[in-house]
Amino acid sequence: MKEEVISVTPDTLGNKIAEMKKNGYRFVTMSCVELDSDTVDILYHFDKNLELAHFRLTIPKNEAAPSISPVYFAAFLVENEIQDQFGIRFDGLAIDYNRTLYLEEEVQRAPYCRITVSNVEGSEGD
Amino acid sequence: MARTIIPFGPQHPVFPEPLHLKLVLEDEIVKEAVPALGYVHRGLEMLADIRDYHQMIQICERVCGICSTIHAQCYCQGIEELMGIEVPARAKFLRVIWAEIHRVQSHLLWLGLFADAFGFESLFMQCWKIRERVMDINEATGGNRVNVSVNIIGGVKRDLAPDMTRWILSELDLVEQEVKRLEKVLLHDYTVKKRTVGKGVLTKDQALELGAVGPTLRGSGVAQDIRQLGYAAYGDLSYTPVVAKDGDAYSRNRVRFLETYQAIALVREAISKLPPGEISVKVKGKPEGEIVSRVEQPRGELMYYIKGNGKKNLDRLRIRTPTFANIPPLLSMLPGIELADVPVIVLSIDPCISCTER
Amino acid sequence: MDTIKTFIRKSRIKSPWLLHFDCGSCNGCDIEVLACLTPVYDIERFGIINVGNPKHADLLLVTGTVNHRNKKVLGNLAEQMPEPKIVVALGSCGLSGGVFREAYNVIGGVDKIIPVDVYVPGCPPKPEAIIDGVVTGLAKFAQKKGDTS
Amino acid sequence: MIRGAILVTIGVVVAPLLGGLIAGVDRRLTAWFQSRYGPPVWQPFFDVMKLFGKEKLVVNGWQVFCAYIYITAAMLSVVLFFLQSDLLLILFVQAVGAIFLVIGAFSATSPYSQVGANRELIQILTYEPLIILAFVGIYLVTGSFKISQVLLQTKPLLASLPLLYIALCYALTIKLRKSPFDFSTSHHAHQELVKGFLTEYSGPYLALVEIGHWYEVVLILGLCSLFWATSWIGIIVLVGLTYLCEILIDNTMARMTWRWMLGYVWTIGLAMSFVNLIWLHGR
Amino acid sequence: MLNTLLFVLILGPFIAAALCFVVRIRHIRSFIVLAMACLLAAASLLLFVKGPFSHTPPSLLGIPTHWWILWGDDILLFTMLYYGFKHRHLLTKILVIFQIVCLDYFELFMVDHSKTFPLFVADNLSLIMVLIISIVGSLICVFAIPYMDKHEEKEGFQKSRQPKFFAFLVVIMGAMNGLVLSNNIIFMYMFFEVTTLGSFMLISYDRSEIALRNAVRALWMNCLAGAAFIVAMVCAYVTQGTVDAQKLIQAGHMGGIMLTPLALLCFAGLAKAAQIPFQSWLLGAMVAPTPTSALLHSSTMVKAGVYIALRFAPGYAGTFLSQCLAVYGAFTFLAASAMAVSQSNGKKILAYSTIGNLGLIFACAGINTPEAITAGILLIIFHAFSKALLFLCVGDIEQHIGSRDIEFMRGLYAKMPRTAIVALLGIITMMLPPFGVLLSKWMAIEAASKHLFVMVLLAVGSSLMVMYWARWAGILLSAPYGSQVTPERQGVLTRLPLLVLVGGAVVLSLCAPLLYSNLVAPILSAPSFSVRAGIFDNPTGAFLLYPVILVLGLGFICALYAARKARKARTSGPYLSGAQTKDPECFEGPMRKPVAVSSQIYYFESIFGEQRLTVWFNIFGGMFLALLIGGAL
Amino acid sequence: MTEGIIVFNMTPNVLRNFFSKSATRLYPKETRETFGNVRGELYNKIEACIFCRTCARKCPSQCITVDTKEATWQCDPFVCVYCGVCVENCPKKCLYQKNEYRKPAIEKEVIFMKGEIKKEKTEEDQQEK
Ligand code: SF4
Ligand code: SF4
Ligand code: SF4
Ligand code: SF4
Ligand code: SF4
Ligand code: SF4
Ligand code: SF4
Ligand code: SF4
Repeated sequence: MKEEVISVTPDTLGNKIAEMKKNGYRFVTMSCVELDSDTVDILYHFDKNLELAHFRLTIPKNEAAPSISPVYFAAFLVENEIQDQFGIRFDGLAIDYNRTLYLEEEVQRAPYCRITVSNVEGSEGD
Repeated sequence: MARTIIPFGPQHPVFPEPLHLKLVLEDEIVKEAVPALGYVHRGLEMLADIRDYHQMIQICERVCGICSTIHAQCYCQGIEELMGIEVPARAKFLRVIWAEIHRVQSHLLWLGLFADAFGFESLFMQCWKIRERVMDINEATGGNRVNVSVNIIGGVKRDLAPDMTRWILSELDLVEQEVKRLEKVLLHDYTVKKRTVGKGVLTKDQALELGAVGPTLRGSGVAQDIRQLGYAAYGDLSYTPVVAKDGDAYSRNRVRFLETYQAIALVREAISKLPPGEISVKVKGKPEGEIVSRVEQPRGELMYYIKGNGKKNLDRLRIRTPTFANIPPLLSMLPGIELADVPVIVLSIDPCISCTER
Repeated sequence: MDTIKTFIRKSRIKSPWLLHFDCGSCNGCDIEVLACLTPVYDIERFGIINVGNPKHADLLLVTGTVNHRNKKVLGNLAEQMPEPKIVVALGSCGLSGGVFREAYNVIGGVDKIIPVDVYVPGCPPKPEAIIDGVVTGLAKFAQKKGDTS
Repeated sequence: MIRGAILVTIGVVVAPLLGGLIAGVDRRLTAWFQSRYGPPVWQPFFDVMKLFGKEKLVVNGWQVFCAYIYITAAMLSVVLFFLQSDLLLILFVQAVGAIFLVIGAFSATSPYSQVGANRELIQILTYEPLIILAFVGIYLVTGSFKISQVLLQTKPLLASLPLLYIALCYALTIKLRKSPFDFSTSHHAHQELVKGFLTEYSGPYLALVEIGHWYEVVLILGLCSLFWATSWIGIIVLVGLTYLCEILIDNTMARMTWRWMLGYVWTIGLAMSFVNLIWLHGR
Repeated sequence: MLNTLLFVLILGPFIAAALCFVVRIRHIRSFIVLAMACLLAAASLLLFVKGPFSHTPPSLLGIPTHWWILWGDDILLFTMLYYGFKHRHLLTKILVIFQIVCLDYFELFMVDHSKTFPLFVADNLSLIMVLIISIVGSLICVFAIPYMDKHEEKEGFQKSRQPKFFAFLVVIMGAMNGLVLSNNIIFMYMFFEVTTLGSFMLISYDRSEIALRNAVRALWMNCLAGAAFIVAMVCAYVTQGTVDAQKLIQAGHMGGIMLTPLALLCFAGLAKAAQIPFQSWLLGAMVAPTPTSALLHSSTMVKAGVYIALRFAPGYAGTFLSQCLAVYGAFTFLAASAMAVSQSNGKKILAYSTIGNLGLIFACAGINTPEAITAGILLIIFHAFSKALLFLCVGDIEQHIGSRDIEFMRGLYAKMPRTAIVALLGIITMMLPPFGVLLSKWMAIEAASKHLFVMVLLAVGSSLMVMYWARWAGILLSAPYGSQVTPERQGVLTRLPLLVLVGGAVVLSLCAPLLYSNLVAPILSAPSFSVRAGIFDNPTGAFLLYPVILVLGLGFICALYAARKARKARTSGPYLSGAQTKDPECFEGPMRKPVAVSSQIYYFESIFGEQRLTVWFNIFGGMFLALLIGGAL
Repeated sequence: MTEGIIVFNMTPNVLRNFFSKSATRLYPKETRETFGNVRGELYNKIEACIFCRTCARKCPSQCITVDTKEATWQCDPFVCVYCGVCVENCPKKCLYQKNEYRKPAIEKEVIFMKGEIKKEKTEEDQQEK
């Protein structure tokens, strides 16, 4: 990536995001990438006057990530999408579709987790 | 008190696309609007697993049938950047030409649908009649009206001969003439203004906070456009974003309408500066690393996140389309408006569900 | 009585009202369907009106791939159309799922859910091809028996 | 007696044919205004015949009932018109049909149909006073509400009722379901309410409604023709021009909302009617 | 014979009331009410057959009648005063005391009781009124028998208050009969006051706080009417030296001298008929059990108001007062119709509709041409039947579904098909041709066509009226998709009044030409229409009643037949954009949750909001009233 | 903004439409010649095909089946998206696209072609190996 990617942890994420908002950054989107059987990367992309900024949060699949939708409401859609596709849960979602944003019952597993299937059942949540 | 609860879509005559809203109304005033998505979700990002990174061009092009070529362009630019490929100058200009022709087509399409949303049938017909000339340009240059399929990694695969560019210019002159005749209607007509001015207001702050992009953002007074970055050949062309400040449906309409002129002007300029030379370079190797590639679609900023790992299949392809970004702003506009204005306001962000859900 | 029946038959192919359902298309096919309504192609010449309501429609034009969510909608719409009716599937997606048919949320073509009378290939099919498809469908339509009482 | 029978026949048989033809010509002209080729002028007849041949599909029996009452009332109002009966009576009989159509729409649970029905009521609310006032104008000129008296006039009514005629044209636009007033249902249903209050009518019952609509169109154009009833040429010119204007307006205006309509038509329309009436009164 | 009939019609109810009050056994009370209902109906018919008369009955128990009246009045007024004190309502106290003083002085020191003139005079108008009061009123009383049992059961009263309730219910009928038959305006006044007290007692029946408050409001407003009545009497006696209504009417306005009493009488009528700005008492009366509302609205009480206006109409023909009354009535018609549009409470809609229709009758009285008077009288008849029917229907529906809100009547057809149809017919007879109410409205509009302002008000008002009726009618028919229609069970005492009333509403409309030529035409100064083959015809216009009935009737039969046949057709749920679930009235919403569709009718709170409009309309109404009285002074 | 509020602004446009010929192409009565390089129906000049499977591999839609042993070339025209990738990559240039679009069909169909095995191998095929 051309721009620097700043690593964050679930604990520091909240502060960082709030700071971005204070500095007038526009939320672009988040990208989720499966790293291995247990962990995923969540990238947060921001933009200010066409300059991009990225954060990287690496977390285990079966751990809920903190939602940033209370700060950036616009994030609710992509967080729900990640819930659908990766089976990851977000805590404190502004509108929680509970893994029904795109998917019907027929699609049982989290489709974007190709490396393991085993963890999926557990991470599917309630 | 009892309220009216209406399913707005998935199949609904004012939206060709399966957009679904649950609307709760009181005396036709929207009290609550909750979207349901997933009617077009295909999961095409995952196709990167079974298609190689060249084949993905065709898939990306079919994320959307309205701005197909710009998707392919964004994807190709991303891969090129990852692999360090320098695209020939002529190809860059050709990409701009096709992209801007697409923008004209897309804006005309939208102007028509917007007119239809407020029941101005003849205006809808007129816009689409004009648009057919642009579709002809697509078909004549790319071989298909919709998926022109010109972008490949390393350049473009079709060239424009001089007599073709001359013909394009003459056709665009006609288009511009006809569009000019609609200016009085779309920007000044009493009934049009009555239906659009002050509807679905999104202030500058809201627009930024909710992450609006494209004409939705520029209609709220923010002069931001990815083309300002000067990707492809935009750096060599004179370009300043079109902005309107009121943030209502009318402003967004105004931005798109004026952008139509601008796009035509950009095509003219690009054709006049079109450099000679190759149109593509040969590609060697496989993409590795991660990249964010952005271009400006007719609907706004399009973003591809691409991660390669040196194999012919990409590790991750993620597409963030403009409508995806414009849905939260849309949700903030809906409560408090009249039912009759729902189509107008929904269309004012130029929604494309197919790319939102992919 | 017979003349009336013949007239009804004749009217049937002269006035097919259209319902268009975007079943997860990329918009390419959709927009081409819409283009058919507009001046350059003007399918109202054939008496076709885009009614947008299954209860009034004779002709169901489906574009796009069927997925798990919209298959129910597709079935519902077909069910709410009064007989006789014809179903025309448009574009590679509508015929088979096209480029997307291996995506995880794609079931395939329209005929996986409802019987299809005419297949119009293309990605997207040109408006001319859509008109051809409709005309082919109408020939079939005239044969269908319906309530002619 | 024989004359009466002929008039009744014209009312019952010729009116819908005329109405259908008008609808066909309307669609053709509209197409021309939009640079399209357009359907054949016989298209409405094909449409209706096709609908008669469709499967019967109902949401509930009351809609069927209402469709029949609608067409009966529409037919009766046209017959009364041809019998040169009382204008107010014609309006009221016509209202029976309009109201039953709304009742039918209300009887289905479809929200589109319900919202359409509410809007249709607002439309009725908007145009009824205008029509009544136009009739009062006619009364003030002729001294009677009977059409037979209108036909005895030697001067076209238009000369004394110009503003009322314009107000009546508002009502005409609403009744013809044309832009800017096509929000309770429109001919092609490209609107937020699908087909508005006709959403749940289908097949043969929709055909009945369509024929009923033809009757109504003939009736309301007939009412327009009264304003120049002194000569056939006058009638044809007036009605033809009026209808052409309607199509033009349809094609040059966006669909407005009912809130706008209620405010606009009631203020402008009622004001014009009132001015015209006061002027007549003062004469 | 005449004496007996008068006795039965006027005093019969009082006796029945006394019995009801004394005999506290349910079955006997029911029997008394039933018997009285039959007796009243029979007597009214007999009286009707006898035709118009002037008559002075012998005095009761040898005591001169005017003493009875004086005592009666005093008892009445002192009872009111008692309630005025009990509820600590100053205005009531002042008004009652004013009336006591005026009345006693007037009767004891002014009126020369030796002058003789017929005490009871009946022309066709009175006879029609008697018929309506006795038949419609009696049906309501019959309906009340099972209704009140259920009502008290539901409210859970410790002690039944039915004796008092029925007592006043029947008393009002007697009083009304007395009012319409009296020729002595002092009699009229007394009966007028009886209805005031009776309505007060009925409204306060539930004894809830709101019931008491509304009852007191009804009391003072009607006392105001009574006070106006007394002043009118005094004035009239001062100028004319008589209390003979006939004489007063014949005297006319006498160049304005008599206009003041006439205006005051109209004022009394307007207040009694709850015209704006007095509408609040009638709306408040809604808290009482439905039979009360039905009785007050359809055949008694408010009809006393319009009766007075119509009765004295010849007296003020051609005056400013008349003009004013016409505009005022039309204004009320419009205002009430507009306010009804914002209502979802079924009874309130009915109340506003009553106020509106009475306004129309006042407008007719004000227009004061034979056509207008015809319209007014016919409207009284048709309105009484349809309105009583609708109230009873709402009452019955409320007891079944637990709400009188029309939103909750959605799907009624599935639950109570019979009542739904009956109510639907009631609504249709209120608004559509070929039924009587519309026929009268047609006459009224044609009669009003020279009064521009009145005309505009009527035109707009009648469209508003169509609006609130039509949607209610539609809702009654709506049934959930594919629901099983199970006819409801009704007791005979509930069903009978409904059937008779709906039959009356329909059949009387068919008999409108007969009613007109036999009843109305004779009392007009000049016949307003020529009636031939069911066609009302005059130079202004023609109403082809029978032809219209014939064609619409045929259409109705075809429609029924077709609807029956359509039962065999395939059914399909409503169109829900293709998103319907297994339950065809739910669609799959966000988060895959089924969402039941629902619909609401439009109340236009922002345009026709009751509270906003009430303020403005009251101001306008008050201004009109001031103009009406002021102009006459 | 200086624009005034005017009604009926559409009038000149619709009147122009009214008085000029309609824009409608009367397809299918009148057909227009298609543009030169339109990507229409896909066919194989089977005589020239060497069954190298390049087309099958490159096709983004995976709708071509080539059987090297039986010498058959098969394409599902209902899956094909007419992108032209196969045409561009065919070493023998035996694939071509007509300018016309494929006609609608009532039944599902596949294009099945049988040729003969030729001995020579292409460069590209070897490269892939
Ligand atoms: S807004 Fe979306 S659904 Fe509507 S026409 Fe455009 S692409 Fe199609
Ligand atoms: S926004 Fe997306 S779906 Fe819409 S036209 Fe653009 S790419 Fe296509
Ligand atoms: S911006 Fe939209 S219309 Fe333009 S090329 Fe891209 S996708 Fe197509
Ligand atoms: S067939 Fe092609 S154009 Fe049509 S929906 Fe599918 S991908 Fe889009
Ligand atoms: S004619 Fe107009 S209203 Fe009718 S379907 Fe077409 S665009 Fe919609
Ligand atoms: S929404 Fe749910 S609970 Fe309600 S009726 Fe439908 S299925 Fe039953
Ligand atoms: S690429 Fe060409 S030569 Fe090779 S199999 Fe395909 S068609 Fe035959
Ligand atoms: S045209 Fe494209 S989709 Fe069709 S066979 Fe060739 S490569 Fe495959």
